[in-house]
Amino acid sequence: MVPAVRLRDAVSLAGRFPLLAGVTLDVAEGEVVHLRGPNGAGKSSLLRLCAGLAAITSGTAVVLGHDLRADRQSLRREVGLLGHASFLYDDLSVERNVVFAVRAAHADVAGVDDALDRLGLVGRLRTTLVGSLSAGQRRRTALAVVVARAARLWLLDEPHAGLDGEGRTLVDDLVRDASRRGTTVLLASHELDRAAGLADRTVTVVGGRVVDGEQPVGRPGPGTSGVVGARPGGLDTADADEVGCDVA
Amino acid sequence: MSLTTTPTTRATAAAGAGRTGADRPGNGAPGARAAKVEGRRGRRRSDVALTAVGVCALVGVLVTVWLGLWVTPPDRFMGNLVRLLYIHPSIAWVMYICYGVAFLSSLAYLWPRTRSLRFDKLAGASSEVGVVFTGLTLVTGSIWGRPTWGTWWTWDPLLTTTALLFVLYLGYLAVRRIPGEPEVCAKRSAIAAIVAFVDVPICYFSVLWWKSLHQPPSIADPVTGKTYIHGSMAWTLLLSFVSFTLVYVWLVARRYRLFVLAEREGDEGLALALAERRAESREAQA
Amino acid sequence: MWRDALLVAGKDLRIEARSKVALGQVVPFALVVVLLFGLALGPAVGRGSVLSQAAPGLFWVAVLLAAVLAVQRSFAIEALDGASDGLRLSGLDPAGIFVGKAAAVAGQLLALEVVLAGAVALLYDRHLAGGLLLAASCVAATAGLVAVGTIYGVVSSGARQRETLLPLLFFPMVAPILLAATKSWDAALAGTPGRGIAWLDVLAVFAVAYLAMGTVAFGPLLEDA
Amino acid sequence: MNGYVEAGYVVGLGTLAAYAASLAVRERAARRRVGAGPAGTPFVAGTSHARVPGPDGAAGPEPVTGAPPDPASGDRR
Repeated sequence: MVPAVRLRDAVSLAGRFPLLAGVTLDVAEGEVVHLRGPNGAGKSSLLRLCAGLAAITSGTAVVLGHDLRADRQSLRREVGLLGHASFLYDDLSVERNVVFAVRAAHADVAGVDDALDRLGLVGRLRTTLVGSLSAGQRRRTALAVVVARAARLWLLDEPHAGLDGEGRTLVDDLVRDASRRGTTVLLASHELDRAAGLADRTVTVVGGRVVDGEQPVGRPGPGTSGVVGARPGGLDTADADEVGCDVA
Repeated sequence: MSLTTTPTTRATAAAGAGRTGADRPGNGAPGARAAKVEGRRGRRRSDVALTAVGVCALVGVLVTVWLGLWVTPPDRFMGNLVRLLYIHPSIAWVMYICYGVAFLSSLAYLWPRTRSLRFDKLAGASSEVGVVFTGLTLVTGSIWGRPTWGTWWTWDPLLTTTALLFVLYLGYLAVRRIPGEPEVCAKRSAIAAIVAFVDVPICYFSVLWWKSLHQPPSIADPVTGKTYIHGSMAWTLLLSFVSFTLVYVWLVARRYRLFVLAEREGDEGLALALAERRAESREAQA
Repeated sequence: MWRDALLVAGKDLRIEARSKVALGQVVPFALVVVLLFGLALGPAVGRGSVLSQAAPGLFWVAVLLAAVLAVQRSFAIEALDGASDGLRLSGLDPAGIFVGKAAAVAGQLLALEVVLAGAVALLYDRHLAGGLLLAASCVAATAGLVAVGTIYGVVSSGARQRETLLPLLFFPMVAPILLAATKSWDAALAGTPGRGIAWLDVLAVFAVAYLAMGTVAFGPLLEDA
Repeated sequence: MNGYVEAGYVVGLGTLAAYAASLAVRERAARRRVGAGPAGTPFVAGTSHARVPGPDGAAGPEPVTGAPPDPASGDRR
């Protein structure tokens, strides 16, 4: 079995600054991993690396079977990244934004409606320009994109930030649902309790490296192949692959 | 369709990026010291060679000036003005070498098998020197044109294209200064160099037609002066070509070394930053 | 690639339809330029006046100036709210993005050229003869302009000083277009379209060369931005 | 002669000399900056590419799926 994410001593630079200073991390398929660490530790960069946005300078990185040293492009359709920026066009309506992102990923547009409903973007909100949305609504739209793209790997950077109580619960539900369908989730968050409750495992990132929790739960050491970490209600990966591309 | 989508290209590109570090002495962990010593000796040898080229260039240019200003006779038609033709054509010639080298090394950088930051540095050095020589070509040509044609400037195809070359490559140098990681900048600049280079012939032929469709060329090409040259004049011209080419080699080598130093500085900064970051994480682990 | 191109072009044009930047700012800007030329070279109008004689050249200079703005706008859209990452994250084929963005800008520029041609005919008092050649050179020149513009748009989008870098890169590159398009219009307006055909060829060669180059080079350039 | 010739020579050669001098100055400044860094830092950790040393100066990257380019075989071009 190929793990969803497999990093070995991955270094990623921004100009001459090492964002990641040698990350080693394994994430099994279908696992929910919580990334914690101080500001500037490299959590966001780690997510960007896994999304195929940041280039890897040394070490190896294989995400969803794509070797990032060789090809970062074909990976991108299969991941959903919720970053600090929302990747939305201000002058397009909520619905248009989501439809564009879904079409671009060659995913099924049929899922857009459900995703928008799920995130409470209903009625007039759908035809509202993203530029005139509140920060929270914008965040929800960005989440709708991630959901509607039916990605195999979710990379969520502070998903709870800027959301109201209901929205936060919604994020939790979305993550649980996704994980039930076999989606792998990497979640960077400062809300330790909330995120830990969601995650199968917590990984600590400091100084551009993973200092704690490199391996999935129940796996002895690096390089050993094993089964998905024990997790209540975890699906078999074979199943996950089949279901993984549909959105409730 | 694009370079990026072909996995093989990208794979080799990655492998290429993996070896770009190898052109610096002392790269690689084991035996770094030995490599460094060897590198130092190599540098000393190249220093000597560079100094030799510099001395030759200087002597060549001085002799050219001496021959050109004092020894050779004035031309039958152009009088003393012919003396400008001992430097102007050779400067223009060097300009073409500059852009030719910049273009070829940009191609070499983009070609996955020969990808190496050396070619990027060479392209950068050569084009910067090229811009200097283009400026000089324009200025010396203009100074020659004023008494000969009675005007500082004429919309001659060669002149117009040269002026466009000047601004095109100023733009290219600006692209080179966009910050980023070395490989990223190198690829971007290499593409920009090729995009700019392709424009040059199109420019030249457009301007040629532009002129020919409107008025017959009333002014002789500056190079036609060569037809009347013999004896000491020919030798002076030849010497001028050789010595300005040496000047080019020397300048490019010096500029190249500057790039190497800048790169080394960046590497040292990176090594420090990397060490600091790792210390941070080690502290957290402990 | 064509599917992605259509998607991107549709998105860009929809954004333009909403925000009306080209309509509300770029077109008025081009008209201002035409007026300024009138002030600089006027006030005489009519056959034989400087303005009337120079009309084709002035028209194309105005188009060039507007083209830079249009290209800048096209990439400003992508830079909003981190969306430049979004374009890469979208998983779209880079060649498709290139063609799509170029097509969207081309559409806007062609519309602008129609308006501007009317303004030039009116203000500089020049009868627009040889419509077919005029239109053909507009299409070919615009294709070349947007190809170069989109290549350099993505190159300069990586730079912090992109507003000043793009014109420096763009204008020298499109000098042949200015020359050929002006001559072609000259020939058409003078009633000798035969002389314009050669210039049309230049425009076509330029457009084909840079469209091809952009399709290949856009991917690597986008990755690096 | 006639002024133009002298002007041409002075401008041409003067510019080249000035450019060469500027290169020399920049090179000296750059050398000083590089020298000021940690004495003779070899570029081991250098940009990376080939081999960034592991946390404790040990083992480089361990091969995962698809062998990574072997730094040792990297030709010294």
